[in-house]
Amino acid sequence: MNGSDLISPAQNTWCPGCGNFGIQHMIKAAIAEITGEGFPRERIVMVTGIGCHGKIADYFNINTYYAIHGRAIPVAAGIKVANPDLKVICHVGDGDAYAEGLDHLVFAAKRNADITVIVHDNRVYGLTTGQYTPTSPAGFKGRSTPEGVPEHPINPLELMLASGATHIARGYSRRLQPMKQAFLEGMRHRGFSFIEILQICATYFNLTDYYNDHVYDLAEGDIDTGDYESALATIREWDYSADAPIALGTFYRVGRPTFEENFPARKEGMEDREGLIRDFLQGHR
Amino acid sequence: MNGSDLISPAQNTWCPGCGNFGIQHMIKAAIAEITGEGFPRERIVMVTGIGCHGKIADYFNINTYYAIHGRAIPVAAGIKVANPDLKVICHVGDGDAYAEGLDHLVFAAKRNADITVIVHDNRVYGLTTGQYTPTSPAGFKGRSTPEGVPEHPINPLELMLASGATHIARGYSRRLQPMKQAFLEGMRHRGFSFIEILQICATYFNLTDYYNDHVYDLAEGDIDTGDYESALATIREWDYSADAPIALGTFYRVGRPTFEENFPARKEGMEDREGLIRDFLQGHR
Amino acid sequence: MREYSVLIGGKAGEGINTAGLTIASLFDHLGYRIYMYFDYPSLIRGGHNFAIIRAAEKKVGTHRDTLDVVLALDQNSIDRHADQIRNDTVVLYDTYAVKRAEGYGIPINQIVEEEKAPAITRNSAMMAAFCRAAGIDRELLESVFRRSIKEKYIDVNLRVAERAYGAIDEVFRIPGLGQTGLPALTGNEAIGLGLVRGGLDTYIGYPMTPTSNLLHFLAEHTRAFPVRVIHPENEIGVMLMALGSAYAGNKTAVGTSGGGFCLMTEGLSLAGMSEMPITIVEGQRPGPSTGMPTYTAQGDLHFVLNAGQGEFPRLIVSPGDLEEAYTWSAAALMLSWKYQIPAIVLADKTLCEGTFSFDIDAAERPPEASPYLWDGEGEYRRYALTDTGISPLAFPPAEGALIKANSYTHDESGFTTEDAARAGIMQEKALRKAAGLARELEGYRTVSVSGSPDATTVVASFGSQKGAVLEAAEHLGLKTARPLVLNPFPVRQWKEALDGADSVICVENNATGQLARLLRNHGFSVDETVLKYDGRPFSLEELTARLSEAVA
Amino acid sequence: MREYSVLIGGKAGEGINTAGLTIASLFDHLGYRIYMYFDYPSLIRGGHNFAIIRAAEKKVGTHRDTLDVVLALDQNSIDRHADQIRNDTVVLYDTYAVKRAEGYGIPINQIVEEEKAPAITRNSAMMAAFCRAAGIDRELLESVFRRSIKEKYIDVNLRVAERAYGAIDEVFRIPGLGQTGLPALTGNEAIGLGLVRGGLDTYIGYPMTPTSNLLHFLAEHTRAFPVRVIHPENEIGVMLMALGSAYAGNKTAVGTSGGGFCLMTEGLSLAGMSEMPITIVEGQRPGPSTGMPTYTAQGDLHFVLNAGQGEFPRLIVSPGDLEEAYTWSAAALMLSWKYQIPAIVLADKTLCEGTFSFDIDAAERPPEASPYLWDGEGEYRRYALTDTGISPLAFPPAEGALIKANSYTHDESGFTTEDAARAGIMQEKALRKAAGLARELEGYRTVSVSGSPDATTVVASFGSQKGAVLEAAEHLGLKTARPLVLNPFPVRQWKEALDGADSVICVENNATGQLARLLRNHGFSVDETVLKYDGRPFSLEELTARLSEAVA
Ligand SMILES: Cc1ncc(C[n+]2csc(CCOP(=O)(O)OP(=O)(O)O)c2C)c(N)n1
Ligand SMILES: Cc1ncc(C[n+]2csc(CCOP(=O)(O)OP(=O)(O)O)c2C)c(N)n1
Ligand code: SF4
Ligand code: SF4
Ligand SMILES: [Mg+2]
Ligand SMILES: [Mg+2]
Repeated sequence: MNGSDLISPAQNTWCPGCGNFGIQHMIKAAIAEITGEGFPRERIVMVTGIGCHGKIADYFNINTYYAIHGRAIPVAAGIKVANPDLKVICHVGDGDAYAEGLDHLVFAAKRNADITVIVHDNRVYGLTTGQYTPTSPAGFKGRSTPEGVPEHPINPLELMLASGATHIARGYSRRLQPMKQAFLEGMRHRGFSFIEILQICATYFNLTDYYNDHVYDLAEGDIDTGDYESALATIREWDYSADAPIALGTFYRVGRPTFEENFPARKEGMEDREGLIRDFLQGHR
Repeated sequence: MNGSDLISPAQNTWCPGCGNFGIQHMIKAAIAEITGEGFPRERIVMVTGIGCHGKIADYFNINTYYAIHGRAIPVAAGIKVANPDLKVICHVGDGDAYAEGLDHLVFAAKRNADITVIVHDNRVYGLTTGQYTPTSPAGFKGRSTPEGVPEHPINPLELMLASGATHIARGYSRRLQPMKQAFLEGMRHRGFSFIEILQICATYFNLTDYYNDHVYDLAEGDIDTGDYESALATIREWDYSADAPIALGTFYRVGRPTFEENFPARKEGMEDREGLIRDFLQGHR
Repeated sequence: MREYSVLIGGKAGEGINTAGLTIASLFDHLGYRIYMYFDYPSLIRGGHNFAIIRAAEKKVGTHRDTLDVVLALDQNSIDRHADQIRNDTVVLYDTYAVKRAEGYGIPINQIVEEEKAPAITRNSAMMAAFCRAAGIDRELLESVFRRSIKEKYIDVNLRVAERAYGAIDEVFRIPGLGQTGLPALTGNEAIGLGLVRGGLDTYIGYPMTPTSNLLHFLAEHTRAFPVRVIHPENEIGVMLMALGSAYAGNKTAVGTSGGGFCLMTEGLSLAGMSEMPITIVEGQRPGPSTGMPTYTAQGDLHFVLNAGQGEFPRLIVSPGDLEEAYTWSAAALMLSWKYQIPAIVLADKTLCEGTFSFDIDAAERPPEASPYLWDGEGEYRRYALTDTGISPLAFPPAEGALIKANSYTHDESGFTTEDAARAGIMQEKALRKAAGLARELEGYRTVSVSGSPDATTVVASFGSQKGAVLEAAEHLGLKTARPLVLNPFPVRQWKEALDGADSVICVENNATGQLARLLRNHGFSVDETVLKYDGRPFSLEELTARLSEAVA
Repeated sequence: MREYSVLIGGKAGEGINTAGLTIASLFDHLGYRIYMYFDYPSLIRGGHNFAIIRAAEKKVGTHRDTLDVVLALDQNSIDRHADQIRNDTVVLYDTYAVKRAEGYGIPINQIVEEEKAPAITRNSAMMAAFCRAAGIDRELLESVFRRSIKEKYIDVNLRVAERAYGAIDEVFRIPGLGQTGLPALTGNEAIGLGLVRGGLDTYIGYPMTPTSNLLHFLAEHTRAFPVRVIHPENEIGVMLMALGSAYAGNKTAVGTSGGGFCLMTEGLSLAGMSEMPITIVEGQRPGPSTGMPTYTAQGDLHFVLNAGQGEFPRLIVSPGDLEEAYTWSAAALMLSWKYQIPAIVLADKTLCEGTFSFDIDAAERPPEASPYLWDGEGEYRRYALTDTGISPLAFPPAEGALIKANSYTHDESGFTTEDAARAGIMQEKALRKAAGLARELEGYRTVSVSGSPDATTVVASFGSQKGAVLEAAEHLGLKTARPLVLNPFPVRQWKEALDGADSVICVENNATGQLARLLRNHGFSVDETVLKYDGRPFSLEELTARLSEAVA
C-alpha cells in the first residue's frame, strides 16, 4: 500500500518548492505504513491550525478537524480524551503554535496528552505573507519588521523539554525518510510527542542552502534519549539564530502516564439519567 | 524612610497568616529603598493580575494598573515600551501567569522586556477558593480535582530559563530579608527579571512546614549565575512535586539588549502631522 | 401565606453560607419551600457575608428586605442591616462579637472557648440558639447536623449546640406545615443536573464566579453521573478542547462568566462554522471587566446574542428558577446536538448561587431532541445539504466515512472552498437551521406568562428576575411575561403574551435595558424600564415600590 | 461620464496586484479618478487573482461587471469572466498561457524568454501591450515603471515592455482628461494616515487579513511618521499591551479582523472599566470563523456593538471611502481620548484592500477633540466624578499624583469597591460619558445623504457599500442615507435623513441584515433588505438590478 488513496482530490495550492510537500508525502507514507500494519484508517484524526501548513487537512482523505489559528492543540487533546482509541495527529505552524497559541503546546506537553504534534516550522508566517515568528532569527526582515527583528528566537525543543514533553524530535523537510521515521515514532509513542520539522518556505524564507549546510543526523549513541541533560545539550547546540550544526532525529523519549488515563472509561449501567438524578436528589436532603 | 506612607488606607482583606503580607512588606521595603536613594516614586508603576495577589494594587500608594486575570504582563510591557523611564513591577499569581496567560510570560522573557515580574506562587487558585494550578503537586486535591491532580507540575524557573529570561530568582514568603534583596535585584536588573515567591496560602494550601523543612539559601559560589548549565542544575533540584531541597536566591543573571531599546525615542520636528501626511502623499504618486 | 425571613451574618470564613443552608434545611424539614440569597464580597476571610433565608408555604424565588429573624455573628450584621430590622424582628447575637444590638445576646464565644471547640462551630451555636428561640426541636437540628457535618466534627458541634440551645428561651414558634420537603439546590446544581439529564458526557471549565461551583459540583459527582470533568489552562483551552470532544461524539458543556466568555468567542464562531454542538453556561456578574465578581447582573445579553465574528444560528435559553434551569439546560444540550449549533444557558449570580427548593416533578419535561445520525449508507458528507440544513452526524471511527470538520467556508464534504456560489449556499444552510430551530421551539412553551391575565400592564423580564417579578406583579395586580428562550426569539408567543396589553415595563439587572432593546429589535414597544445596576438583585419590597412608581 | 473598466488576471505570484496598481497609476496620470477591486484566494502561488481597475472622470468607489479591456495572463482570466466580456471588450492575452480566447494574442512568454527576463516581468509586457492598444504614450508607461520598479530591475522590465509595445497596434484611444492626478491609496493606508493625523503614537498589531497591510504600512513608515509599531505574540497580547501603552500616555491603536477581535474582547471590556482610550480597526471578512479570509463581508456589526461583558460606552465609526476613512480614523482616535473610551473603526476587505484615488482636500476636517488633562491641582483622582463623566487624565510620572487604573468596580481614586451605591454611581458616570459623546457628535455630519432629495425611497447602507450604493441609487433616482457613526447612533440626523421617505431598503454585505436590525433597534422601520453574502462586494450592475427589483 503506497497510500496514494490517502490523498484527496482537493487542488494543492502550496508554492512550488514548498517544504510542505515533503511533509505531506512523508506523513502519508507513515500513515500508509501504520494502516498497512492493520491500524484502521478511520481511527486516525488529523487536526490542523491555520496557515499554509493547515492546508494539509484538505489534502488528505482522512478524518480532519481544520481548526483555527493557534488552537489546533486543545482541539486535538479534546478529541483524544473523548475517545482514547483514536490516533490524533496535529499539524501546526510556528506562528500558530509558538506565538498565537503557545500556552496550549506547553500544557499538552505538561499533561502528556497522547497526541502527536508536528510543527511545520518555516520560521515565518507564510499564509499572511511573510512576517517574523518566534523562531525567526534575529535580524530577519519581515513585513512587520522591515528593519529586522531585534528579538532572539526561542528554541522550541528546549521549551518542550522544560514543559515535560515525553518525546521530542526534529526533522527537515528535505530529508524525507528520516521525517517518515520521526512521524512513525511519534505516532507510536504513548504520550505527547513533539516533532518539529524545519520546513522550507520557498517564497518568504528559503533556507534550503543554509539547512543543507548545517543539518546532520543524530547517530546511534550520539545522545542518550532517556537522559534530560544529554538531550538538552544537543538541543542547545543550535539556537535558531547563530551558525551551528543542526541535529536531526530523536532527542528525548521517556514514559509517563498519559492525560487520557486519568479518565476511566464510561461507566456501565448509567443509561437511566433521570433515575440517577432522582437518586442523587433523594440523597441530597 | 520606612515606606509606611507607601501603604494605602484600603482595608486589607488577605486571610490571617497569608504569605502575601510578607511579600507586600518586602516590596514596600524595596520600593522605600530605591525611592530613598532618589528614584522618584511617581516613576514606579505596579501592574497586577486578578487573584488574592492582585489585591496588592489596592494596598499601595503607588501608580497601579489592576489589570485582568492572566494579562498583567503585556500591560506591564506596554507601559514600559511607551515610557522607558518608568520602573514597572508586575505582581502576578501562579494561576494568573502560569495557566491563564502563560504565553505572555514566555514572550516577555523572550523579548527581554525590562519589567520585574513577581509571581505569588501559592500553588493554588486562592481567590476562586482552591483549585489546582500548574505548580500544584501531583495528587493535590483541589475543588476541581477532588480525587487529586494526576498531572505533574511545571517548574516555572526551568521554563523561564528556556524562554530567555535574563534574571531568574526565587524567594519564600516567610524569608523576609532575602525576598527584599530579590526584589531589589530584580528592579535593578536591566531587562526581564523573573522572581518567583513560594507564597503560603494559609487557607487552601498551607505548606509552611514543608517549606520550612526544605528551603535553603543559595550561598556565594553555590552557583554560577552567568552559566546556563549551573543555573539549570540547581533549578532542577526540586521539581515542585517530589521531596527535595528547595534553593532560594538568584539562579541566573545575564545581560542582553532590552525590548524597549528597539524603539528609538520619539523624533523631534514631527509635530505638524498634517504636513507629514501631505509630504507623504506628495511622494506617493 | 405563612413565611419567614431569616438573616444570618458574619465574616467570610465563618461558614455563613453553610449556616444559611442548614437553616434552609431546617425549614425544609418543617415543610417550607425556601429561597436563600447569599451576599459576599470577593475575599476569603473577614469582610461581611450574609445569607437571607426566606421560607414560605409556597414556592418563593426572591428575598425580602424586612426580616423576621437576624442572627448576628458580627457587628456588621446589625449595623449594615439596620433598616431591615423592625421592632418585631427577633435579633440573636453573639455577645462577644457584637457590642451594640438590641435583642437576645448569646455568649457564643464563651461557649466555644469553654468547649475548646474550633471557632467555626460558632455558627452551630447560633443555629441552636435560633432553633430554641423559634421553637424548633433539637432533634431536628441534630438530624440536620448529622447530615451536613463530617463525622469527626459532629460531637464538638453538638456539644456547642447543646450549650447554646440552653442559653435562650423560646421566643416564638415556627410551626411545621406537614408538607413533604424538597431538596434545596443552587442554580448551578440544577443546571448541572439538567446537563446530565440532557446527555452530558464531558464538562470542561476554568474557575470563574459564579459558575465555579458548577465545575466543583460536577467534579465531585463523577461517580454518581457518567460525566468526565476537565479543568484546563484557560477558557480558550476549555472551549477548543470542548469542540474537539464534541467532534469525537461527546456531548460537552462548558461554563464561565463574561470575562471567560470573551475568550471563548473565537471558539464559538468556530462552533458556528464547523457546526459543532456545544453548550455554554454563562453566569453573568457585574462588569465591565472584573467588576464585582461575587455580585449579580444581567449585562451580557446582547454580547451572548452577537458574540463571534460572522453570522450563525445559536440557541440562548434564560431560565428563571431551578425547575427551568433543569429543563432548559437539558433542552439546550439536546437541541444543540440536534441542530449542531452552540447553545448558551444565560444565567447570573442570583440564579447560579441562589439556593431554592427544587421540585423535579414540577419541572417541565425537556424536549427529547436527538441528533441526526448518519445511517452509514453511501458516501458520508459532514455538511451534506438537506431541507432542514441539518447534516447527519458521524464520529470517528466510522468505517468508510471521511469526517472533515472545517473552520473555513467549505463544501458539503468539508473541503475548503472560496467559491462565491458555494459560500452563499452554505450560509443559507445555516439560515435554514435557524428557521427550523425557531419552528421547533414554537412547539414548546418558550414564553412564560403569569399574574392577572386581564391586566393591561405587562411586566417583562428575563432570567433570575422571575422570583421578584412574579411576586411583585401579583401584589400589584399586573401581568408578567418572560421569554425562556432569548434566541431565536419567540415572536409569536410573545405577541400572544402581550395580547390586550397597553403598556410594557421591563425589569432588568442592568443599566441600559437590554431586554427592552431585544424586544424593540423584534418590533415590540417598551414603555418603561425598571433597572438596577448596583450588583444586587431586587428585593421584593424594592421591586414592588419601583414597579408601582412606574405604573403610576 | 467617460470611464473605463480594465481587468487584469493571472496567478497568485504573478504580480497581478502590482500590475493593477500600475494601470491605476497610468489612468491617474491621464487625469482619471480610479477605483480598484482586487480579488484573490487565500494562497501564495497559483490559483486565480484578478484586479478590476475602473477609471472615470469623477470619483468612483465600485467596480463594474462589464469590462472594456481584459488583460489575460492565464486562461482563467478568460474563462471565469466570460459573462463580463462583451463583443466590444478589448481582450489581450498571452498566447502561451491562454489557449482559448478571442482578441489580441501577445507572445508574452516568448518575449520574456528571449529577453532572458524573469517570469514576473510578464505583467510588464502585458501593461505595455495594453498601453499600445489603448493609445497611451510609452513615455508615460516608462515614467510609471520608474517610480514603481526597483532600480536594479528597471532595465529588464523596460526591455520586455518595449518588445510587447511593438507586438500590437493601437485598438482604441484613452484620452487624457487634463485633471490633476491624485495619489491612489488603499483603505488601510487611508486609515493609517487618519490615525497618524489623530495623534497616533503606537500601533500594535498581529497579522490578519484584511488589516495586515495596515500593520505593514505603518511598520514601513516609522521614519516618516512619529509612530512606534509592535507585532506581539497574539491579539490578546496586542490589546493588553495597547492598554498599558495608553495608561502611560501613548495614543495607541490596534488592528485586526473578526477572529482576532474575539481575542480582544476581554481587553475591550477592561478598556471600558478602566476608562482606557484605545482605537481598534476591525476589518471584516466573511465568517464565521476562518471563513474566506481574503474576501469581504459586513457580518460583525452587532458583534462590535456588543462585544465585551458588561455595559460601557464605545464609539463605532463606519467610513465608506478613503476620505471618510481618513477623517473618521482620526476622529475615532481623538474622541476615544477625549472620552477615555474604546473606539472602533469598522471596515472590511472591500475598503481596507480596495484602492481609490485619495483627495485629502475633499476629506472633512476631523473634530479637534483633545483629552482632558489633569491641571496638577489638588489630589489626583483617576476616576473623579464630573458633570460630563470625564475624569481628567494624568500619566506617570506625575509628581504627587497617584494614578490608579482598575478593572474592578472602583471609587474615584481607583481603589476597588463592592459598595452598591458606589457601583451605581460609577455606572452612571459611564452613562454620562455616552450621553456627552452622543451630544458632541450631533455637531458633526454623522449621517451622509445623497441622491435624489425628493425620492421617497431611501437606500440605507453602511461602510464600504457607499461606492456601489451611491451610483446605483443615482441611476435609479433614489435617495441614500448612510450613518458614518454606528454608535452612539445618530438618531436625530437619521430621522432628518429619512424625512419624506416612505420606504427604506437596506443594502448590506451580510446574510441577516444587521444594519436593518440596528435601525429597528432605534425605532426606525426597514421595508426591505438587499443582501449579499458570498464574500464578494456588489458590482454596480448587480446592485442596480437588485435594487430596481426591490423597488418594483
Ligand atoms: C486569531 C487569528 N489571528 C490571525 C489570523 C491570521 N493568520 C492566518 S494564518 C497566520 C499565520 C500563519 O503562520 P504559521 O502558523 O507560521 O503558518 P504558515 O503559514 O507559515 O504555515 C495568521 C497570522 C487568524 N487566522 N486568526
Ligand atoms: C478570564 C478569567 N477567568 C477566570 C477568572 C476568575 N479568577 C479570578 S482570580 C482566579 C485565580 C487566581 O489564582 P492565582 O492567579 O493563583 O491567584 P491567587 O488568588 O492564588 O493569588 C480566577 C480563576 C477571571 N477573573 N478571569
Ligand atoms: S508561502 Fe511558503 S510555506 Fe506557504 S505555501 Fe508558499 S512556500 Fe510554502
Ligand atoms: S486564600 Fe490563600 S492566598 Fe488568598 S488571602 Fe487567603 S491565605 Fe492568602
Ligand atoms: Mg510558519
Ligand atoms: Mg495562586
